[in-house]
Amino acid sequence: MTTSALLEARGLGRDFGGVAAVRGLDFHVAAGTIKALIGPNGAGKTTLLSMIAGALPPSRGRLLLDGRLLPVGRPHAVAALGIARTFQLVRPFGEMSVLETVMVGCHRCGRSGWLAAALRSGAQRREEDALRERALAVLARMGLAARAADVACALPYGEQRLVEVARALAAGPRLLLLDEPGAGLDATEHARLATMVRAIRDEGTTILLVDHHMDFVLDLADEVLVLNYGEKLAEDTPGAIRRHPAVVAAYLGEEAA
Amino acid sequence: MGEQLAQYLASGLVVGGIYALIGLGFVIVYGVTRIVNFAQGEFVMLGALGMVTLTARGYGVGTAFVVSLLAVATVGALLERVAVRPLRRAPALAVLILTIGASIALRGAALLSWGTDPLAVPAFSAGPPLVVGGAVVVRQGVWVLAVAASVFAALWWFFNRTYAGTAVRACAVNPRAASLMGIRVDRVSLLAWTLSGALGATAGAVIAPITYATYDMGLMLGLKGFVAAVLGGLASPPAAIAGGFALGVLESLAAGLVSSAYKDAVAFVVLIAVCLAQVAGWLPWRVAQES
Amino acid sequence: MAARQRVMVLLGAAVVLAALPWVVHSRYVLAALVFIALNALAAVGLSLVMGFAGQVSLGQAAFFAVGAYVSGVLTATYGCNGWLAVVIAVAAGALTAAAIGLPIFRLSGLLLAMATLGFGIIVYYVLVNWAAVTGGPSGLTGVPPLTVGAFRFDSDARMLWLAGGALLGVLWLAGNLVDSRIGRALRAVHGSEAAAAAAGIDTARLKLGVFTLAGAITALAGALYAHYLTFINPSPFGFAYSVELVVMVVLGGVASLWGAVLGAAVIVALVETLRAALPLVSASHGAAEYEIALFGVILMLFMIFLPTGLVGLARRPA
Amino acid sequence: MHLLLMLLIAALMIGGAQARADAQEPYRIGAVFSITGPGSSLGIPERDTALMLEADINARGGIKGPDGRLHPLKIVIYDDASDETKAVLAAKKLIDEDKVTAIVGTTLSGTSLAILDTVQKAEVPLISCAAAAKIVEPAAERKWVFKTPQSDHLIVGVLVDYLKAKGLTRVAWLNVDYAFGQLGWVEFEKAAQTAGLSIPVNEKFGQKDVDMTAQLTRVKAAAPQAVVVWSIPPSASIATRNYADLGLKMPMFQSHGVGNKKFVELAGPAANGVMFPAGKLLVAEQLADNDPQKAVLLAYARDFEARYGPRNTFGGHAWDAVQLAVRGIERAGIDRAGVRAAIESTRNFVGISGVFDFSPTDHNGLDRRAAMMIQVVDGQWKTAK
Repeated sequence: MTTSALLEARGLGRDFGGVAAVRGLDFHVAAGTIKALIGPNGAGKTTLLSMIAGALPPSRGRLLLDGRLLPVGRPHAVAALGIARTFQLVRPFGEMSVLETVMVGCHRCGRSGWLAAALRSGAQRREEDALRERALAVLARMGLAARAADVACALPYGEQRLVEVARALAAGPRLLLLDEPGAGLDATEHARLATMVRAIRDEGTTILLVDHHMDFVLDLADEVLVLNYGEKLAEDTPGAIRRHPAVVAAYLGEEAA
Repeated sequence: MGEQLAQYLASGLVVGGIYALIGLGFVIVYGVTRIVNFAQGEFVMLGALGMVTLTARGYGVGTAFVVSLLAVATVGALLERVAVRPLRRAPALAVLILTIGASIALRGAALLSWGTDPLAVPAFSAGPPLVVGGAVVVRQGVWVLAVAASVFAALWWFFNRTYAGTAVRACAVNPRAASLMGIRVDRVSLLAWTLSGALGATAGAVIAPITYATYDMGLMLGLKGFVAAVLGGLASPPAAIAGGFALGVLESLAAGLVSSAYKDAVAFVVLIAVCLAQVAGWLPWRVAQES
Repeated sequence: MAARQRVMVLLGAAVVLAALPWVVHSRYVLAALVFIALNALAAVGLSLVMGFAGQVSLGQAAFFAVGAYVSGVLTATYGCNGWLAVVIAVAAGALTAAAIGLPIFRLSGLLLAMATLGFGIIVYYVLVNWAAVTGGPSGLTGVPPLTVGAFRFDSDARMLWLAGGALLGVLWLAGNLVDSRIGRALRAVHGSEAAAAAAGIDTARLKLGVFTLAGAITALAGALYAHYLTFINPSPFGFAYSVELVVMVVLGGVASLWGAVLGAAVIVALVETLRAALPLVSASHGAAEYEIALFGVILMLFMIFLPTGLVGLARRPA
Repeated sequence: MHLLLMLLIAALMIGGAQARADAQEPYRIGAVFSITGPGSSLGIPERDTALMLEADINARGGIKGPDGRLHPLKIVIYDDASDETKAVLAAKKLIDEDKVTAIVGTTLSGTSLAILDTVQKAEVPLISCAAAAKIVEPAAERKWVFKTPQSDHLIVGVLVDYLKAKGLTRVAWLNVDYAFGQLGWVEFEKAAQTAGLSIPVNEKFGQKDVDMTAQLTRVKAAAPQAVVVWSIPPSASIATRNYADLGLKMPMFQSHGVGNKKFVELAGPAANGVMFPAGKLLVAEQLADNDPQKAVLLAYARDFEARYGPRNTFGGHAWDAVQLAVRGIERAGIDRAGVRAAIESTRNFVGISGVFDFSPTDHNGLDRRAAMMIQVVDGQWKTAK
């Protein structure tokens, strides 16, 4: 495992109308690892993810990718640097098919412009084919190959979540942000997801993951960051977190009870 | 020059009072339902034409006013029940198109009932115009301002001193929280539409003696009222009133001091400017967006 | 629709279009079809904005006017070559859309709709008041018809070839676009802006791009209109026409290019049928009196009962 | 989609076929009027007049054609809703579906200019009821187009002559910001320069404006000797009342656009004293008995008022247009070129707008005698002194 930080947060903070959702947060995500982010409701997990993804400008502090500042409030520019995310609530693209949804995920892999698209130039058609193949490969990996032609928003909820992951993965990100990917999945689906996430990491993609499901998280993550009321409560390996008194008191204890 | 300025100011305030009344209708519906009611101007038209018909039948101004106000308020309520309610979960733009449809339908209905000729309504009180500080103000202009002032006062009382008014305000701030607190949001929406119908009718009734009444008067007045409301941030009744007067005076000054050729464009330049200033964050207030 | 299927349909339509003047001799029917084609062009532009950028433009008539006036003034006043003038007009439509879109597409939803409305009305006032160039409210006469060598597009049948051909061409290009990476991105933006942005799509630029494209297509329709009528004045380009275009798009089905064509056809046919039928019913009312109320009611009914438009009706499983 | 297109064409064809189904051999005249939209206050009396003439002519047995037989008259009237594209479609429908021999209308200058190309190419005589001179000028290029209302330069000329004769040389001007007002301003500016009048202020207002006080305040500050307002009701009436309310005392002049009772009705007592140039119809009763138009005017006014209410000059434009078409048909039948030639050679036709003398270079056929100054006195029209 390498120890160089891919993502780094320094003094990160975000207020909503005077109330701090995240404050003074310092942490880093090492390249090629899975970092899990846990904490009770309202701890600021999704706020943090949105800031990293560029959807929400931080009120204070800085975010660095490979030591360079991330663009603020421009999610597409962040995506261009190789950060992909999924959403807590599934966001299907209207009536789009699963294949097309995943092809949107690799939007940035294409180059062709408006004119080429309108005229269906040869280069554009070849690129289209390449995108389709790439999307199909991702779907096959996620076990969704049979669903390619289906309308995404008509799938069962669990599969919609997987489509969401596939869409993010199709971009070939360096850093993948997963916001509660396991929510609403049953035990077998959970296991499948865990295997998949590990495989993604092993291929070199760094992962930052938010989830509520403790066993799932502690089993999967290389490192865990615990948030409480927007502040870092603990940051350690899963094994250490299980024994961390403050975490046990504030969070695990609650869960256990 | 001083006398001219006073005149521009006086005429601007009278016209501004009209815009303010119409703008208030927009704000009340928008505040509660986040819908821009394109048919607001048609309420004004119906109020004015209602006055025409009733006064022509020999009713007094007071009776005619009350009857046409009630009738148009009913139209507002019907519109909410029949058309707006089925779309309460639809995107804001779908509802905007719906209200555009409603405004065209009402205009068409008015055309079929009243024809295309402009129609006259007697002034509330006869007599020569008044001269205030060198500016000439027609008596009906004084009525416009007086009615506007009473409406503002009544609305203030309603919003701050009655349960129903407080409910409307609560819904405007946060519909979900309001419904959790036991406020029937659908009833408040009905109330808002009824109220905006009444406000439109009031505006139409007081201005008809000045502008005459035609089936197609609603569009321009509605748009100007909307600009007034946007100028005030679309969410606050007092700000919309201020916006109305500001727009009226601005138009009058533009016609008087700059050029009458582009007078009507002023409102729309203001509209775009306010929208852009809002995006750039140059405004001390925000236009409330769909939440 | 797959690319090949689309080409077949369009080729079929082109054959019908080419043969039409030998089947239909009435200049009235041909002219109605020309107006359908011109309206359909503008409606296709608007349907891209509404269906694929998810925004309503209430000022689309302004781009029609820009196209008509740029091409009309260049040819009638400055003697410019007709086709060059049309190209400049289309570029002017695109530039105007980009220039106005750059600031106002940072607005969302209702504010954007109202800002486009304001823009449309301002353009109308400019046409009326800038009389030195536009001819003011009484208009501009003497716009020449377009020509290719000795062949003049000056009859209804020939104009139908031109306008219909332009429509089919635009449908082909727009259809390709919708099926492409860019089109997918557009549909994604309409579905969920946040998710699209997270996939690396520059949503603001894309929306601006669609608006610009729509401006160009609508300006093309306007330019062809000017060379067809040989006379232009501001009154057809008012707010009412912007609303009429919205009605066409909604009627046909918002996110469908063919729906926009269908909407334009239905509206023109409806108005003409009404005009033919009404004198049989009532001598004292003009057809347009019913037309206004009818438009409003249609718009309301469609929004309440059939928000997907006529195309949606056809697609709905039985 | 093809099916839909076919259905559509079929629907349009049926619309046309219906109109063709008449058994007899009537003479067909087409009419396009603005029965709705901004031009409706003009278009409605035009439509009424056309219907009245059709009924009257058929009551007399119809039109006696060059074949010596009586043919019923059928006037096919379409509404263009004051809209250019609708006017074009209506004109084409009249020409190809209804097979009319000539077209009367349209009501507005914009719609008339829009259908010029259509009638010229189809070679169908058009007799416009709209004001703009450029509809028929230059006559050599407008072979198939005639018009009956007095052109703006004629009307404005009468006004300017009057102003000059009364020694009113500093004149303020306001006009409504659409075609009618703009054309008036163009002509007035020209005529004023020739006549040596100065125009210290010229202002515009919108037809939907609710208050013209600001513009009139500028006028007041300029202290002209007279004011001209070029518009139609309701804005003309609002301006008139604002004028009185501001206490402006110089004489106020308006256009022939206020030549209907609506203006007086809306403006009330403020209209008193307003003077405007217009055709003689409004003051038919006060004309000298030897006036060539008096009998025709009185008859039309009597017939119109018996059926539709107070007379106005707009209906008169349609009367002239229909009569010219009928006279052409009497001489040439359904031969469109013959009808055109017959109209062009019409001399000394006593109509409502004036006595027409058409020629290959003049497709309006009127001169200054066709208009006069009229004043509102106690709500009534009087010949201005």
